[in-house]
Amino acid sequence: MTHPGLIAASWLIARKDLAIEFRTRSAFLSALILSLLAIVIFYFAWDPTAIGAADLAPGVLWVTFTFSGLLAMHRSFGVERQDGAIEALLTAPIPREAIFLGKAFANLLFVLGVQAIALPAVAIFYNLPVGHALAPLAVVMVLAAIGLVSVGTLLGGLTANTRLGELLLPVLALPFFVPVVMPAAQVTAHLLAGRPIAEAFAWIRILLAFDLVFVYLCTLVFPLTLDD
Amino acid sequence: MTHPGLIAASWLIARKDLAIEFRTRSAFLSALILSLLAIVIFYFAWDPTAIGAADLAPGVLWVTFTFSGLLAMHRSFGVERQDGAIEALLTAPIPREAIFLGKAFANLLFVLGVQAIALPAVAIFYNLPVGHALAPLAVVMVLAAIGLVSVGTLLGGLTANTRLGELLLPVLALPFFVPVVMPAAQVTAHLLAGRPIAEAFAWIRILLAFDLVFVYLCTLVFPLTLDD
Amino acid sequence: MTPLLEAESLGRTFGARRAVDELTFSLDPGECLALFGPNGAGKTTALRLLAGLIKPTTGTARIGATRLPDLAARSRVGLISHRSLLYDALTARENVHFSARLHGLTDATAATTRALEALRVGDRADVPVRALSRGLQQRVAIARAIVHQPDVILADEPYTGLDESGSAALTGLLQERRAAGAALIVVTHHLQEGLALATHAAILRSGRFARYERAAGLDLLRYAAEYRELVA
Amino acid sequence: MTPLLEAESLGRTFGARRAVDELTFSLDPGECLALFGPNGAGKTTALRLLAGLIKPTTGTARIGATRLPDLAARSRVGLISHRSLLYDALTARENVHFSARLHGLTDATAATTRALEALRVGDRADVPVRALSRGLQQRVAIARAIVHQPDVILADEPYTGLDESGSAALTGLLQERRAAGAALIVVTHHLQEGLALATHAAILRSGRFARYERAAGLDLLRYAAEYRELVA
Amino acid sequence: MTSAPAAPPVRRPDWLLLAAFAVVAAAYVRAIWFTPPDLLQGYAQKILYVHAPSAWVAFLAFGLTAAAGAFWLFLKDPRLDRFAESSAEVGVVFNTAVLVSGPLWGKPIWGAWWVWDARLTLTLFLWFLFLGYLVLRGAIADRDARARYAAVLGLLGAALIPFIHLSVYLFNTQHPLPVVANTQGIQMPPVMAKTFFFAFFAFTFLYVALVRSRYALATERDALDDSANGDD
Ligand code: HEM
Ligand SMILES: Nc1ncnc2c1ncn2[C@@H]1O[C@H](COP(=O)(O)OP(=O)(O)OP(=O)(O)O)[C@@H](O)[C@H]1O
Ligand SMILES: Nc1ncnc2c1ncn2[C@@H]1O[C@H](COP(=O)(O)OP(=O)(O)OP(=O)(O)O)[C@@H](O)[C@H]1O
Ligand SMILES: [Mg+2]
Ligand SMILES: [Mg+2]
Repeated sequence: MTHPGLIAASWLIARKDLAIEFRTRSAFLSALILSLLAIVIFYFAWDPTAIGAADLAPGVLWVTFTFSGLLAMHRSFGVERQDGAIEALLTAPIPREAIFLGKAFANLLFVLGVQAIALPAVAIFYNLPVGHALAPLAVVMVLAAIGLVSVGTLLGGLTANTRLGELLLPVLALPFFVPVVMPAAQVTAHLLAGRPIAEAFAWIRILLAFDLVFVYLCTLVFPLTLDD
Repeated sequence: MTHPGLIAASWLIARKDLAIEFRTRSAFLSALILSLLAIVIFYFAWDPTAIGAADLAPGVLWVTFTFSGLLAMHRSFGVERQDGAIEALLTAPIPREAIFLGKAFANLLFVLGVQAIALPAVAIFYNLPVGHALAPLAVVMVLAAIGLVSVGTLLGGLTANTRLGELLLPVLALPFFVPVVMPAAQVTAHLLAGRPIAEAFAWIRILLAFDLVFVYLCTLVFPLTLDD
Repeated sequence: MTPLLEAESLGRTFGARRAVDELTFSLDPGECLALFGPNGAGKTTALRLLAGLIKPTTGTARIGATRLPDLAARSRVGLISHRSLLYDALTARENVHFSARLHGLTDATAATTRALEALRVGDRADVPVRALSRGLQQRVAIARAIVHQPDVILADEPYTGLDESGSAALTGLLQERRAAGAALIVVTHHLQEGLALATHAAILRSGRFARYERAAGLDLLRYAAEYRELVA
Repeated sequence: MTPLLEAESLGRTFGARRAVDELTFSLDPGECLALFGPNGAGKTTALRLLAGLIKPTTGTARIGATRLPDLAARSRVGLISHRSLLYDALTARENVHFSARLHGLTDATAATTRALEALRVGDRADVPVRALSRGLQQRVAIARAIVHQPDVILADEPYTGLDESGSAALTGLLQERRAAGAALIVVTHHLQEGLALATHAAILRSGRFARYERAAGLDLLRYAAEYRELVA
Repeated sequence: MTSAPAAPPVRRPDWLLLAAFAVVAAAYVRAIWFTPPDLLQGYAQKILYVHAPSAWVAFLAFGLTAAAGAFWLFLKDPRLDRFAESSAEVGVVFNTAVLVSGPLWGKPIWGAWWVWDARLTLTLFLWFLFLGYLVLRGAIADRDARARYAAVLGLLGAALIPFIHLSVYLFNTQHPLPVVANTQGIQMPPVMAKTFFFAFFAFTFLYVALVRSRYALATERDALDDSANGDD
């Protein structure tokens, strides 16, 4: 009987989370429908004669991702709180970082799944030619998703912790979203506007940097949000 | 000892909900975060040379409200589920409609609260002069909020009892938001463009009709979503 | 005279599982039924049916003349569930007061204080329920359930988590309500605890009464032995 | 020989309230402490401290040589909390199996089945926990807590909601672990229940030990009487 | 207490369904070989004979689903709920057919996959309603609750349709579409018209047949989990 290592434990937790999600397959389906709906509804929030679809798409895309992402993170800790299940994780002989990584990973899959559907949807409904920029877009989305999820999972942990949830911490976490989502939105705008990818490289490099920093930082900070 | 009437009971429940919300600001905070986040994202995804602020702002505003609204509705029944508190309401000698009206009212205040902060935020970010159209804007917002909240609260109750909870709510609710968000956004655009509100009466009529129909309908069917 | 609490072939199935299977019985004012039975026998489900919380699949339940879940019937029932039914962000006082108001008490504040005192949590009444220990929460839960002095009290393992003084307070309170003409059902796994109050005793097994009798003549040890083999 | 479980002036305050006030004691392998005390005395907090769930404000707790909340220490503790610590969307088996895996059991599946059988819920192991009655859930919760055969078992009112057979199963299980050299702490409000297992007995009052002694020589009735006046 | 699951009844070929497919095939043979291609659109226009009838069936299906739900609320007849379920599932298929055939057609004709025309948008949201309806059903275990919630959602959806149509219509009239769409008014030579209506008949027939067989499935499933262990 040896304790599972960081990776093994994280994987266990991720699998458990996904199991709960898919206990009713519809959990993921509804996340997809949700993002589709958001995209469609937003079309009507603007005056199409005044604004070209291509100008809106990036904002719409990223608001949608952020929202469905936050939903996932919120959910992933709601599950733990229910009957104090989180305490079972805390008493288990696993590094607390594993809890973060496990949940972050589950959330990442969730968000990526949503993106995989949302992007084509935007392309069709806002009839945008994304084909030419697909590869760079995909890269940006994955990078941004990683950042979004790492910060969001941390935030989820904060708000799920009743003690901290009542403090202003959630608000304090807001600024950390901006540097993740903002470049993503800008690059997307660049690409959809058909501008050369070269321009975007700078942004992508920034995104990469943010990911590295935030994944590391959040993993580090997360345990602090748990122990009481 | 006489049982409280419909209004009295609704008021009791609304007050209780608000009291809880004030204790644990978590929901209101996350709603604010979301709103600000949406505003920020659109701001950075925005190419000022292509789109005028006055064209972009209304959409941003209403996208924001849609999401923060959803959050409110979800919260409002999450609170009841925690230690089975909803069962206390169900065993109490009050008409079940009161639960709906009470919660809807609390949610209404919640959404209006978010709006009260989001509107100035948008005005500042996109430096728009909203002053001149404040009164009609307020009217539209209240009308729209009523629509969002009535349907949202009902569906919130519905989904709270399902296995999917917060994920399902937006899926069911968003289609119902179309006839609310669209008119609201259009009217807002009118007003921000400084055009006379008279042009937008058709939209306002739709809003009014929606409110009347769905407030009534939802109050009517809500009890069906409770008794097991 | 019509019984205060009446169940007529009351039944509830979950999927294919008959949690409660056509129970028929009635309690007059001042009567107290001690309801025993193994885990999963259907005790909680039975109480939830009688509280009008879930719909029966068969039969009906009545409080006095009115059928559940009618408003008039609900107003006379007090349910002590095994969940606290409290808002843990609110204080004990706020929780109980809210319940009192919902039941239309005119002197809600006084009634609240009285109920909290009766369970000896008056001194902790103004901290969020979340910050209370389990036993203290149970006391608040009980206070919430009986603040409107119900004619029918349905208690699902009400002694859970209570210490000596808490148990004493609860027993006293139940006796008092009984003397005032209320009908009680007390679910518990401790025969002694249950029989102390009871005028009737029943054993539920897979949704049916395996036994139902007056408690008066019962000898605890004999009953315990018989219960054990009945369940085994 | 170093004790298996050791607390050194272990204390925890919530705001101004000293929930646990500088407790110092230790248990050797095969010892079992029955921990009594009124509601709000600090029993649950004490167990949560010993499980490494909350940080002490004073003092330290050790399992064997390693300090809590070190990983090596946590791996040897099993906590039966008064919340189920289960995911109610998952089945009993999935819950226990998950816990087994988290503790790095190589034969997780076998261990899971064994634990569930030991608590006699094998036949209901494959329905979502949500659909189980309270007592059945408690059995699953216990199975989850002991599936990795911990050296230290911290049981917070573990008999809650259990029927005769459930209680018997639990008692048997605890005795077995004790015989295997585990150290136990059992919190309960029923002196008899507690003393049945105990090698030591302690009474906690507002965070401090009011009494702490060997259980061997204790006479139940006398002890009960003294407890009552001690607490009053 | 798990009784043996009922043996699934032996499958007989579903003659009605086969017949329906035959008729649809016939409609197509007629559409492709015996009906002249559209002057402007050429063979692309053949899509019409899937497209429009599917749209009609989709709306029909939703109407009947909502109606069945509404009636269920009063009659509580499980058959109504099963019908609603079947109709919804079949409807979503036809609705999807419209949403696929439409864009396929639109790309060559309009040069765009999608146009925010009132009729299109309405179809799209109808599809969303269908999906939401089915997901909701999938998320509820208890049969009665499932039927009730579904009925409620159906009612609301029915009330929503006109609002969506109205607002989208207004949206478009206020500022003309970026791409010219003309899905208004059907002027076609009588041959085409005959084929067109034959196709309508064929698809409606297919709907009936599909619902019938899906209904049989639902009946079977209910019978199955009546005999199965009904937890969740
Ligand atoms: C309410 C649902 C719908 C109905 C009843 C419907 C019905 C029809 C009818 C009768 C026509 C033939 C009109 C003509 O030939 O002039 C048509 C054409 C067409 N529809 Fe639809 N349709 C519906 C939804 C859709 C959707 C969702 C799309 C998706 C893009 C779509 C795309 C088209 C296209 C591209 C044409 C051929 C272009 C044209 O004739 O203008 N329709 N539809
Ligand atoms: N919501 C539900 N869904 C499915 N089955 C349920 C549900 N609630 C209860 N059951 C089943 O009904 C039976 C009776 O449950 P109930 O809670 O009434 O038992 P109980 O007598 O209260 O047991 P305990 O002594 O453990 O509290 C159990 O087998 C339980 O699994
Ligand atoms: N999270 C918390 N915040 C504030 N106070 C707390 C918290 N948890 C416990 N307390 C307080 O600490 C004291 C001890 O609580 P604890 O739960 O340990 O008591 P206990 O002995 O377990 O009582 P019981 O027998 O009712 O379970 C109580 O007064 C309680 O109100
Ligand atoms: Mg029970
Ligand atoms: Mg305790």
